[in-house]
Amino acid sequence: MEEKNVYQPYLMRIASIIDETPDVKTFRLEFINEEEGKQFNFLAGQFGEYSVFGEGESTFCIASSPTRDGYIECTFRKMGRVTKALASKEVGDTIGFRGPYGNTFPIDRWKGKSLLFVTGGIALPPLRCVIWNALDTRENFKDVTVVYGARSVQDLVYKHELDEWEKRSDVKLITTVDPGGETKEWKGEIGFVPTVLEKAAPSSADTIALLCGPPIMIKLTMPVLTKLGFSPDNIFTTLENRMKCGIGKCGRCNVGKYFVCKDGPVFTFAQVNQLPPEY
Amino acid sequence: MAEFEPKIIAFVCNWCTYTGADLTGTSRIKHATNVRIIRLPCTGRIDFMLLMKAFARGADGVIVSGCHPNDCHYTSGNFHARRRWILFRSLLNFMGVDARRIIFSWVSAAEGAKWAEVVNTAVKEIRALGPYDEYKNLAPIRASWRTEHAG
Amino acid sequence: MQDKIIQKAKELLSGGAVQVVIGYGQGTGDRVRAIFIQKPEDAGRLIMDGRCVQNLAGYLMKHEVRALGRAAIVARMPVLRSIAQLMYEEQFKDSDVAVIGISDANELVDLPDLNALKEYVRANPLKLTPEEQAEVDRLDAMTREERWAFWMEETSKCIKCYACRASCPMCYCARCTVEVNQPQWISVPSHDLGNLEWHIMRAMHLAGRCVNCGECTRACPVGIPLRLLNQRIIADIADNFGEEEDYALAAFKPDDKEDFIR
Amino acid sequence: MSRIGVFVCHCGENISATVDCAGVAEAMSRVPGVVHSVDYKYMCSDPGQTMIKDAIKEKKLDGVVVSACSPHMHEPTFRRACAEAGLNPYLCEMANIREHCSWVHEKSEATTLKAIDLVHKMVEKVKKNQPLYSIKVPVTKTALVLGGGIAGIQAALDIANAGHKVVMVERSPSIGGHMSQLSETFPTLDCSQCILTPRMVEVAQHPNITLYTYSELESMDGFIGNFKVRIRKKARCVDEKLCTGCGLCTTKCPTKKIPSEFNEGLGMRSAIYVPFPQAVPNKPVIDKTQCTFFLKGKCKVCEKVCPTKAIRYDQEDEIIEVDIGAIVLATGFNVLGAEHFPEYGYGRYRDVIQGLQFERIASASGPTSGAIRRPSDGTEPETIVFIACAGSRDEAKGIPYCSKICCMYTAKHAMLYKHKVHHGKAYVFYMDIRAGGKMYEEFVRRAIEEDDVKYIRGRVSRIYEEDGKLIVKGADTLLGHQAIEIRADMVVLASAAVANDGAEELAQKLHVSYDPYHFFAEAHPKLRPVETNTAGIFLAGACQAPRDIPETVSQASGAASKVAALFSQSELTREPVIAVVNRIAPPLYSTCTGCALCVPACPYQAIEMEEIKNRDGVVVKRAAKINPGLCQGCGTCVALCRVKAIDLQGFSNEQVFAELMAL
Amino acid sequence: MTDKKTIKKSSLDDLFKKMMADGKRVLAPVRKGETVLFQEVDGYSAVAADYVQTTLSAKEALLPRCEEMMRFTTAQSTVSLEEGPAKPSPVVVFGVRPCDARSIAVVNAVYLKDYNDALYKEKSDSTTIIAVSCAKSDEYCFCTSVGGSPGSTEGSDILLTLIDGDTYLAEILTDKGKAVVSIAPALFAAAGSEVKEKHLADVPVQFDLGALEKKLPGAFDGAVWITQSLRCIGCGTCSYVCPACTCFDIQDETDGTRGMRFRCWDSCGFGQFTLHTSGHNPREVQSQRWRQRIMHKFSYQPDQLQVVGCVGCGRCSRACPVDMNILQHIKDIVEAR
Repeated sequence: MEEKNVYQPYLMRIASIIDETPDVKTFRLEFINEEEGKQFNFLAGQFGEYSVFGEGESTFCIASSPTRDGYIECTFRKMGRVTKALASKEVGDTIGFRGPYGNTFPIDRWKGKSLLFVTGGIALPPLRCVIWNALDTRENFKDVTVVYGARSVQDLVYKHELDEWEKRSDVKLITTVDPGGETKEWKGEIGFVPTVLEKAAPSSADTIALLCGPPIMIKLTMPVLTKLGFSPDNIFTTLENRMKCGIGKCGRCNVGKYFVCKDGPVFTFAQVNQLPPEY
Repeated sequence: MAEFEPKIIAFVCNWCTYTGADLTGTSRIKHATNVRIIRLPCTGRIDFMLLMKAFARGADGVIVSGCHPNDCHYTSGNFHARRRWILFRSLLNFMGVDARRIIFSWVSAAEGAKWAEVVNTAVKEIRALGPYDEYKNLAPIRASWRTEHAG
Repeated sequence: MQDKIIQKAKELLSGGAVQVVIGYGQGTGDRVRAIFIQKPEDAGRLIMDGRCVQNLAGYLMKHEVRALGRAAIVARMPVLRSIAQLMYEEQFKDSDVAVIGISDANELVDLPDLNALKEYVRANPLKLTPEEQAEVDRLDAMTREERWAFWMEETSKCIKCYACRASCPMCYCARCTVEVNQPQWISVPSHDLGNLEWHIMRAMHLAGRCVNCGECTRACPVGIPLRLLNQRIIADIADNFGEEEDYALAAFKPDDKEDFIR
Repeated sequence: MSRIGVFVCHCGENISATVDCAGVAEAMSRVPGVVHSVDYKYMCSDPGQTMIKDAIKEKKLDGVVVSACSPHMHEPTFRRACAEAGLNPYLCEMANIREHCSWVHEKSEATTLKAIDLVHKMVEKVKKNQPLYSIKVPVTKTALVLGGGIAGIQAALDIANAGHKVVMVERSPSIGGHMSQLSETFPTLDCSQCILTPRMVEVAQHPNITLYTYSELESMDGFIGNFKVRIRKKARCVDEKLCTGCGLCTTKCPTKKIPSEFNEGLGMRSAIYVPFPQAVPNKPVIDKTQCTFFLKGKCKVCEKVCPTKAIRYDQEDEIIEVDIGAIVLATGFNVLGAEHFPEYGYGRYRDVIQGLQFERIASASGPTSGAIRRPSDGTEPETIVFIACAGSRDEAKGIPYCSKICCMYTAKHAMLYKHKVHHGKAYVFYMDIRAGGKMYEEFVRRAIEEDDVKYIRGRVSRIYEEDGKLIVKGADTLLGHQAIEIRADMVVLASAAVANDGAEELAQKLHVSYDPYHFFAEAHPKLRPVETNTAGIFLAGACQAPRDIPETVSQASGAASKVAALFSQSELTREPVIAVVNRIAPPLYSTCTGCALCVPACPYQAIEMEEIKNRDGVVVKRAAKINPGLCQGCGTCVALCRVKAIDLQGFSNEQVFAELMAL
Repeated sequence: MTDKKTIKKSSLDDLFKKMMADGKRVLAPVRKGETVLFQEVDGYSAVAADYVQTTLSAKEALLPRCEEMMRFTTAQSTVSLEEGPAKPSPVVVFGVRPCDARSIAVVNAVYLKDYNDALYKEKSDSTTIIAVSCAKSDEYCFCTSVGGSPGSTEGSDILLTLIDGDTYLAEILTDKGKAVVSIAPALFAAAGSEVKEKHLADVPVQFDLGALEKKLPGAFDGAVWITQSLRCIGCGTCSYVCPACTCFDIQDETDGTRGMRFRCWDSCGFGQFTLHTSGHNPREVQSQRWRQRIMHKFSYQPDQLQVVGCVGCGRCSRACPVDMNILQHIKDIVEAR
């Protein structure tokens, strides 16, 4: 019996494309080989390597929830060679996917707790996976609160889903844009995420916080969360580093002795605080 | 056996040689079909790496052509290009790359007939040199695929 | 000679003119290596002898070295040339660097500032030695096929460790062409094409800039005689364009040779 | 870019006769990213363009490749069509399968395969195209007219009358050009100076025209709407402000035996001279090569006699810098010199002259006051032989083209002669009579029929002198090459019109192209006859090709209207094909490494180094920056940039690379 | 129990020929100018003599500098993945030093843990290592300081030790080793009571590995990294010559519709190694990269994979263009207070 080449991706068909912002897209991907699709499983927080054949691979999280069968979704910004090539793909085109890789958010351990999601800009996708996972198994959790900010209204991703969450009574959504980024129609908050979070002052009692965003946002939000009573081991985040293999072999994504790809990407801030600043 | 049809890629400037080649067309001067023209604004724009890449891409020959000295639409692009070629040609030759496969010429917008002649001569010369497999096969993608298909 | 350098380094450091002196010191076994003297009392560790050939100019561009403050550098002719070229390329200002210059005749050269250095370099134009020219000629005398075989054999050893690039003071680009991937100009993998493209590209990018210090050849772990390529170009520039320009490829003469152009 | 539409044009049968257009379209439909691929008979026609527009809308195309003729032909057409359909025009590219394929190859599989390659490479290129936006640049509403002949005069007056400033530069001391030398003009035989002089005066007096005579273009920089020209005003050695044009200096000048240029050497002038009495400006100039003072250091007669003390021996050439928005080239032509006609004895026999000399002889203002006289002995010639095509249409003389004006002026000359010397005999040796033009054919017929000019179809093989007569030997090809020998008193050569001296050098200064005979090249022989390939530089008159006066005047007005149209806007939109140095997010800010080696390589001095500051205002690096107003888009810097930080919009590295990789 | 035999030096050529006849490619150290490189040979006569260490290690037999991972063909909207590279033919690498042989354990730990790297595994399974003990060493060698020795058998299939001018003691260590013997049993003789130890080079222990491993986790923020690496120029030589360095890059190349994906050596010494697309670089300067190299080998790998990422072959120090001497630097770290 021949061993499968771990670097050989699944072939995926692009089932749909959503233009989130001028340079952010969401792809829904379906397995071309249905057998592979049936056997495929993943958990919230995991990521994969997406291939454009001839251009290379790029790493991003699986943005859809493991509770949704039959497809995975990814959201990416046009940045480098591969993401630009990905962005030029159309519905029906074939790309490659390797994964799922990495650890997961320990959702099972959070049964009966409240969840607070704090995120900004293009960092929503990894949490969107958890949010839908929680909403699809809503009975397992108490309050679900989402604080999401972006530089401007145009930069908000998953706008249609934000609308949906807005309407739901079982999720509290607070959206905000940086001052100057609002439009006339904007009904959400205006201000930076830490400020908005502080104002909303969600309870930390029996609550898990999930914090993902640009470094500056994290830096300014952590003190707020601490003030609200969250302990570092109850705050989860995901780290990103440059990766090639995704499976702990190519050697570049380590933060100290941990590989983000194998030992991460999900860390608690209790862990992050112990790590050298290599991310 | 069919005659070897070399693949020749031409990098030409927009103002002189491209227009000259247009004149070849308007004058209906028939010539060999082997050359594919890539239009650039000026010979000064022609990066030596494009020439290298043409061979890697499977070209058997390359033509580089632009305005005659002093005629450059941009005053001096062709002078800069000429210096670059002097060194590049010499370097390639020094490394054993077959510099005969790069044909440099000046063809003005009025020299439709000369362009046809440059093309025909290039095709004849490159045909005589044969396919440039030595270079093409440096890339594993060509070498191994080719041999497997041949086998 | 060595004493004079030590003396000069001491002066520069104790007077506060510079914060670091880049020179040569004892290395492993009988090797010498670059050392960075920051205190006058350490200046005695400086060495100057026939082993001190590494081109130290590249260190002037290194972030962590620059962070030490104004530097003085022990500079033989190739280093002086590198500094002159780097200045022409606006990589540092006069005030950034002091030089402890050493002539080809092994004399301390008084170069109070970098303008003096430029003049000195201009007065001593770059030429291949007869031995170097002979080696270039030896390859030229081969048939094209022989040269191809020679270079294929040599470049087949290349592992793309980029020691040639890292050791070269002129290879300071923020992002090397080989790392530019839109489009991917140079084939990255270390196969025959990738290796050949890399070395052609590097030689061309050094055309008119290389100072013939030989660092690439010395640095190469697998012994590829890379400097031959640069020497061929140096000779070509001298033969075809003369020596007056700072950068031959940004200049031209209306009557440059064109016997190869139809 | 991934929703590409491909439109393959048959160009009637121009393409489809040798290329399988449907096959090309079919092949393209299989290329990844192509969502629409069709062929059609005339893509540039209205229905053709509508097909493109409809497809852009219906298929949401984000790139278009029109596979048809040369982009030099129809790129603007199709880009406009795309823009009208809401697609950025720079997302449209043309594949040239006509000039570069169907017209130069026979019908064959190879031809179609080539066409497929040519289209495919443009498809790959267009995938990498970026929307571009044309650049606005201000327009300096001053025109430079180079040359003060009838072409320049007409253009200058038209532009000036449209309300724009004109700077006219004339190389010789007076404007007027060749037309001022002519006696009468065909086909109406009105006096040349009579119709020209008023216009010359108008130029001199027009408030919108600044005239620099005895001046030449020194250099030109810049680009359409924004040229900077330097004019060398040669030292006249006369203060033009003080000089009243009284002419005392010219009459008193002791050096008088200098062949007059205006009279084509048939008359004499002094060392300080006005070329001809009606000269504009009517101010003398000292010929330093002949003036005794300049040659021997003493004389100064003119200074002594000048009533207004206007002589300035120490005057130096002056360089005048002017900002110019458009340039009209009207530098005219010259006639083939004596050295080209040894077989006719021109230069050896004084009575063998060329056409312009005959004009001077026939002119009332000429050396003989209009009487037809032999230069050698001043006698009235009984027999004159006119030789047409002297040099023209003669491959051996390197002039395969027709000089166009000779047939007509030769008929005129013969006619003028016959009108003045009624008993004289006029013979014309000709190859063909080309009299296309209003009243032209009638004019020639009149010479033959009414004035009894003998037309002999044939070439003159030899001319020699014998007993004071010129023996003209030739053959009449209409009479079976019968040998003909004519004993003539005078021979007039209709010598070929050639490009003016220094035309090549001037073209190089102006970056305009020229043909193998150094006539300036028009942008398109049919559709853009008064434009050059350099935007903002236009052509008028015989500097482009031999022309007669009516043609010259109409072309000059055409050029003037182009200038006026250009000046009707205060801003000009320029093609955004320019180089750009990238700027990216911190901490890199730009991949430019700041080596500054591109700076000296730029032919337009468009690159400078810019200090890049971080948020705190600290200079973090220096990077090249390109002035979009100065950059002309040659791309020399792009090829030189090692880190590929500079790219050329429209011909970017990615675009060119993609093209190459498609082959 | 290790099977001990002897083989005459003069029989090695025969052995080579027999192995080749058996369908194996034989790689051995060959002298090229001033370098000694592993290359395919057609007989023992080509093998270099008298060198302390090869310039490049033998890892390329298992981990080529540029290795095809897969190939693909793209069409308008479909992709087909094709059979990867052909199965590697059996290889015998002769003349590997014991330190290099030990490095295979490091590579195994990286490539076969968690995700089994089939590309590597196939090559590893089809490769037989015939190591030769070190009779000589130089000032760069420190195998004994990292748990090895000039006669270590770890990782080898057969270890040869020259016990007199003409005779090798052959320790047959694995089944692959036995298979080699079985190809040419006649060339091997039963070994006597010879012990190899007295024929080995003397490589003194230079530092206390345990102390180093203990010290490093707390040394992350030390100034030592900057002082040591000031002269480091950031090339990849150390990683590329290192037998235990395994980091790689992945590169695609296409020829229009056909493409290949390659695994290429990469080095933590390069600034680009960790550079994010955004321009952010977690290891921005050379001192951080130098620290990564030492930490990875002497702290992270022992901690995570229970294997020291350095076998003390000294190649990196020999090859370094600027004389970064790893042994000296490690000693300095251990000895620093």
